[in-house]
Amino acid sequence: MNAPVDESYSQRLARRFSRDALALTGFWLIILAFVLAALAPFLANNHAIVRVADGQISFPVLRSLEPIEWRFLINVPLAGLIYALRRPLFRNPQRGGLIVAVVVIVVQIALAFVQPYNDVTNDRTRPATFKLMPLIAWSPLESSPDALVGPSWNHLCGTDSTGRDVAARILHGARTSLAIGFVSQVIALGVGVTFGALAGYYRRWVDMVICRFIEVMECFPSLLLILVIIGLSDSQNNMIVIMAVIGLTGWTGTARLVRGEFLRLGGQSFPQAAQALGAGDLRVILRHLLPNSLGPILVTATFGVASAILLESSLSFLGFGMQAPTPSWGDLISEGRRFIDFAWWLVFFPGVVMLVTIMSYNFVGEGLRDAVDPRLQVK
Amino acid sequence: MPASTDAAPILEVEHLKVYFPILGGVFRHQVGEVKAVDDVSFTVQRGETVGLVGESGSGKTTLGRAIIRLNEPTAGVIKYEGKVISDLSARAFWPYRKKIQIIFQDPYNSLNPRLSIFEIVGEALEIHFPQMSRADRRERVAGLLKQVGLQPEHLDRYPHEFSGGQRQRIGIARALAVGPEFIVCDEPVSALDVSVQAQIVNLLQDLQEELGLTYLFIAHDLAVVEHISDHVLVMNQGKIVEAASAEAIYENPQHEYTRKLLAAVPKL
Amino acid sequence: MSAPLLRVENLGIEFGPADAPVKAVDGVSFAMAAGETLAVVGESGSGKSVTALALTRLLATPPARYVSGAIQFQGREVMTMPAPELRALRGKQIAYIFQEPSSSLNPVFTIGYQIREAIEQHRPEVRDVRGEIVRALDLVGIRDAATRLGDYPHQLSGGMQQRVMIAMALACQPNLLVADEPTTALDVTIQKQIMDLLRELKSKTNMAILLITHNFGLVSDFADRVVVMFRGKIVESGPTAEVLRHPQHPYTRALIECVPKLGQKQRRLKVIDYAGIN
Amino acid sequence: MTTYILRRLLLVIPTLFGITLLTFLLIRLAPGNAALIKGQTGENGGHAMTAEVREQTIKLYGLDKDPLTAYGDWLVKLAHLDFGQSLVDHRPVLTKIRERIGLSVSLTGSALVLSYLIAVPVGIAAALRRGQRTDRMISFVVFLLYSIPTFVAALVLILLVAGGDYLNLLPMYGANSIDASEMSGPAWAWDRIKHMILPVICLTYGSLASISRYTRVSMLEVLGQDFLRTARAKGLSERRVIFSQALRNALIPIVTVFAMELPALIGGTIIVEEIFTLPGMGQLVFQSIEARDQFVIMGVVTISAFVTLFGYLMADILYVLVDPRIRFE
Repeated sequence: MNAPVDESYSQRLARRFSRDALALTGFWLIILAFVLAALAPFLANNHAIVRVADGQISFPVLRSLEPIEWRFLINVPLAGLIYALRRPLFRNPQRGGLIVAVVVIVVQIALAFVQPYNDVTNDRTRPATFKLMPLIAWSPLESSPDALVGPSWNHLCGTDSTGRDVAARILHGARTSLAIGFVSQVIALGVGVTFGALAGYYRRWVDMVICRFIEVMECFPSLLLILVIIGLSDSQNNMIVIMAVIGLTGWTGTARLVRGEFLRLGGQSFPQAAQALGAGDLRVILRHLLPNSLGPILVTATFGVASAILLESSLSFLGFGMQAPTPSWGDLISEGRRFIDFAWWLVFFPGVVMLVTIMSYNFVGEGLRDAVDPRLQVK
Repeated sequence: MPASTDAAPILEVEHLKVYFPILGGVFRHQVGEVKAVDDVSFTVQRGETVGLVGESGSGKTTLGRAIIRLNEPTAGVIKYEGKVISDLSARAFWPYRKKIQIIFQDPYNSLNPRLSIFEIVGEALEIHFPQMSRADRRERVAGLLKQVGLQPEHLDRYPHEFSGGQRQRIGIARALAVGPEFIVCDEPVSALDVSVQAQIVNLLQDLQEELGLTYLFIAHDLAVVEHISDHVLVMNQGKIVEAASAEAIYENPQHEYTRKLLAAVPKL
Repeated sequence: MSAPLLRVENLGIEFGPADAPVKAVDGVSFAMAAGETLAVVGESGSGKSVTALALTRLLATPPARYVSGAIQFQGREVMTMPAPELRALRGKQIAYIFQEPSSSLNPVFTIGYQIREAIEQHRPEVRDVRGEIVRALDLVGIRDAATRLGDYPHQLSGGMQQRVMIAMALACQPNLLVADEPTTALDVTIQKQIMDLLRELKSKTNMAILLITHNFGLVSDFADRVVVMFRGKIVESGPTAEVLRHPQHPYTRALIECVPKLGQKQRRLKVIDYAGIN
Repeated sequence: MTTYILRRLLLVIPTLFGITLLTFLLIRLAPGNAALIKGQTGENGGHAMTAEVREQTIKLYGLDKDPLTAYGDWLVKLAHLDFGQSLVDHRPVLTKIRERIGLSVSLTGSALVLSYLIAVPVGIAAALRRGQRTDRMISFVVFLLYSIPTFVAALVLILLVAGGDYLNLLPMYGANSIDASEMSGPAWAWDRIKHMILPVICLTYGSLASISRYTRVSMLEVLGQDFLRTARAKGLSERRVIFSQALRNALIPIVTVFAMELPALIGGTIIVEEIFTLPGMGQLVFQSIEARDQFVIMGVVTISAFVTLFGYLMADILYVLVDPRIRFE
């Protein structure tokens, strides 16, 4: 009623969302977490960012990067730049997305020929005329002689039982934890949206079959199912497996929701108008029904990310976590619990970081829910 | 019946039935059926308006939707320009979607809130004239908007920026986009204020004159139907209880239900 | 004539942000005598329903804001009335029926219980509450009232639900019945039944009725006086026959003319020329 | 209503089949067994498989038969609740489950009741003060609790109040004290309760968020309904409007969401029973997964799924019973 008339749906969402201080804080904290995780090699590394020695300037940190990090660091800013300049650059800005994709793929192929350095030098101890070390001058896998020491200027969050810097491990572990939350939800969304859309659009027996399938999946406690699948499989528990298993057991909520939205929207006349014009099923689903269900889908996905991160930590605790090069926050916490009596920092710091991240996702989800649910609007 | 019946009718409906199953019992088997449209026959001449009036649940909307195949007929025949269209497959019916169009009742949920007016009206062109360039489409949509009394500047706005009457105009533009001959108007003015209702009714009449359109005009308001129609069909419980010219319905109602309906209309 | 039953003076109600308010009701004044039937006619957004709800301060604040005005019912000021007194007024003195009977009745209580609530709230002296409920249902023409008491709202048709609403409103013999578009959601034949019922009840009791409607047709043989609202303001008021036959204000005239009338076929409908209205 | 309930009961059949099919596939497709089907001998996840184990595996799951016959046989065995014998101690799986299910049920049951008792009033309070400080505080606290992993909460609680360096109020682990067998009835019960307090807290706090938020949304939805205006217009007090008219409507969906909490609670027992060394189903299944005792695993998985399905069934029937709109159809 008091809304400005000339705002689009997404602007209206943004306005309602940004009224919620907790949600807004959560949103920025998540963005911050992703930025920190992306920049982890520049923030926690035993390679210097800039090093001047023997009259030569070098950037050792760049040599420590993995190929995948190179790709990321080049592609993301590049894509952003192209997208930002799409109006002056291209005659048809609508095609901007396509051009971004082409450029990114070309860069990917080019980078495939770049050989990674296998650089194990440690700039922290190497002499130099000038060197700028990262904020945390430790690599996540590197052991210092001081095991189990508390927080100090040298080790901001203390060290673990083998002398590894906890702060560096938290920072690098962010990538694993954030990726698990994100990717597993993308998988869950894909499966859930597909099944939900089919059930809600075609109804009748399709709906009947899919609803039974959803019910079957919901009868299995997901933690139990995941444990069994991982426990009975012989494969190494790599990150992909964990993500896939969390995603493939966690799609039922989304499916129910999308089904409900499709049933509701199907009763309105705009999809029927499209059908009367001769639009095919795919067009009605993708252009009319799905975009109008996006809000609630986004809400469940956001909550889903939070619960996936929690779920992964439970798996780590039970000893069925992944064997990733960098540990997840869940791994750090469960490693640290054996020393909880005297080395509180081992659980406290990763615990707080994980807590804040999960809460941020939940507040964003809650804020989105209040913003998208028309039934909750104050009359 | 009309005096000049020498021309072939554009639409013939013969013994049309649309039944919906009532599922019940433990096994959700069919325990009965709703006879939404029950053995209905009528014809529509090119260029005229046939009004279809009835109370809620009379089956008038189902009948209108059956003609444009949003509901599947259970039995009976619908002929368009003499050809049977009621038993065509979805693919075979497709060309007829350019000829037969529909305008919906509720101006608030008949437009996709996430699409701009250009996208909503242009979708019809995208579907039926895929070879048309975007620029041509924009030009055509702008022309359609002008035709229904909106500004070409409205092209890139979204439905929620428009009033109920303006939305109904957009719905009319969408139906007109494919260049139809026959339009099912499903209670197009029922949700509108009386002043807006008059504007839309006038617009529909102007368009009919200009484009030679044929209307099946569905409404529950007898006065509006009498005003716009050449012929009126009165529907009750799935059946047409009376069919007559608009004047005759009021002057000389034959069926008891029609009289009851007339008596219920408050007089100014 | 004695003091009026209801007097509304310079009522102003706003919605929306304080810096860019939407004036839903803007300086509305009118009065009603006991037993009188007054109709408020206007299109959607004219402020007629907001005015009706404001009579017992039923509008939620926020979003609504009462910015000006006085409402006197039987000489008592409603705007400053403390909550307990206000509750005694609602239902007992001023009762309401609303547009959508299906959503205005609570789906999880029986209709008997919902009428009982009104009686127990305002007439604690009644011994035979059940008998009173049956009487109320009888009054509005519900047959077998004693057996229908236990029905839930969804078991009744729309017309029947509206009758239940009326029975509930009349159970405490109010002095004023506010009927806010009571037939808009109903078919014309049902509309006629409900309007006939209201007319009959009006002749039986000395209850005043405030009818809110957008339909001039409903007004002509029902209301004693008419108030026409347009964009939050009263543009015209007077005895019904007078206003309908000789509308003074261009908006009233246009509103009457733009409605198609049975048996008076025009080639085109008149359209309201808003530019011509002040 | 009767047909509605009967129909709901009937729908259980395909779901039951789905559950059995999924568990069957889990075993059949498990890499170790997949190897057995192909007739290869070899290792099953590091443990050399003895001939006897191989034979039992092949027999119970019909690995030597074609999948369809094998599934049929598996169903017949299931109907007799024959889950085979544990590979670890050779006792029937059903017996092992029967010994342990009681503890887990009482654990999840108390957690469920407790979370409802706390979360529903909290959710209502949040809805009534929507957007105000109380709402935000409640939202903050329940999500804070939800975001703490169960095992962290358990460790911290143990550290603080059980046997650790700070307070020593409650026992650290076990379902009873060692000398419980010599205790009198009431003393034994009190001992059991003391052992259950921390585990129940750990299971409960996480579900507060979902139930309270659900209550809040349900209540907010009802608060916008027209019939509350009718109730106010009748002159009912605001208290009556909310606690009689609105609450009754809002509670209908809430009383039936308990089934949705069941899977999470059952998952939670795995962690809680492991930490507090409680001899329940969760501990059993965890130990069995570690020992790759697949018959026990499948038994527990199947029974958990059946229990959850029963929960859903109860919830749906309850819904019909409390909502007059369905009851009188």
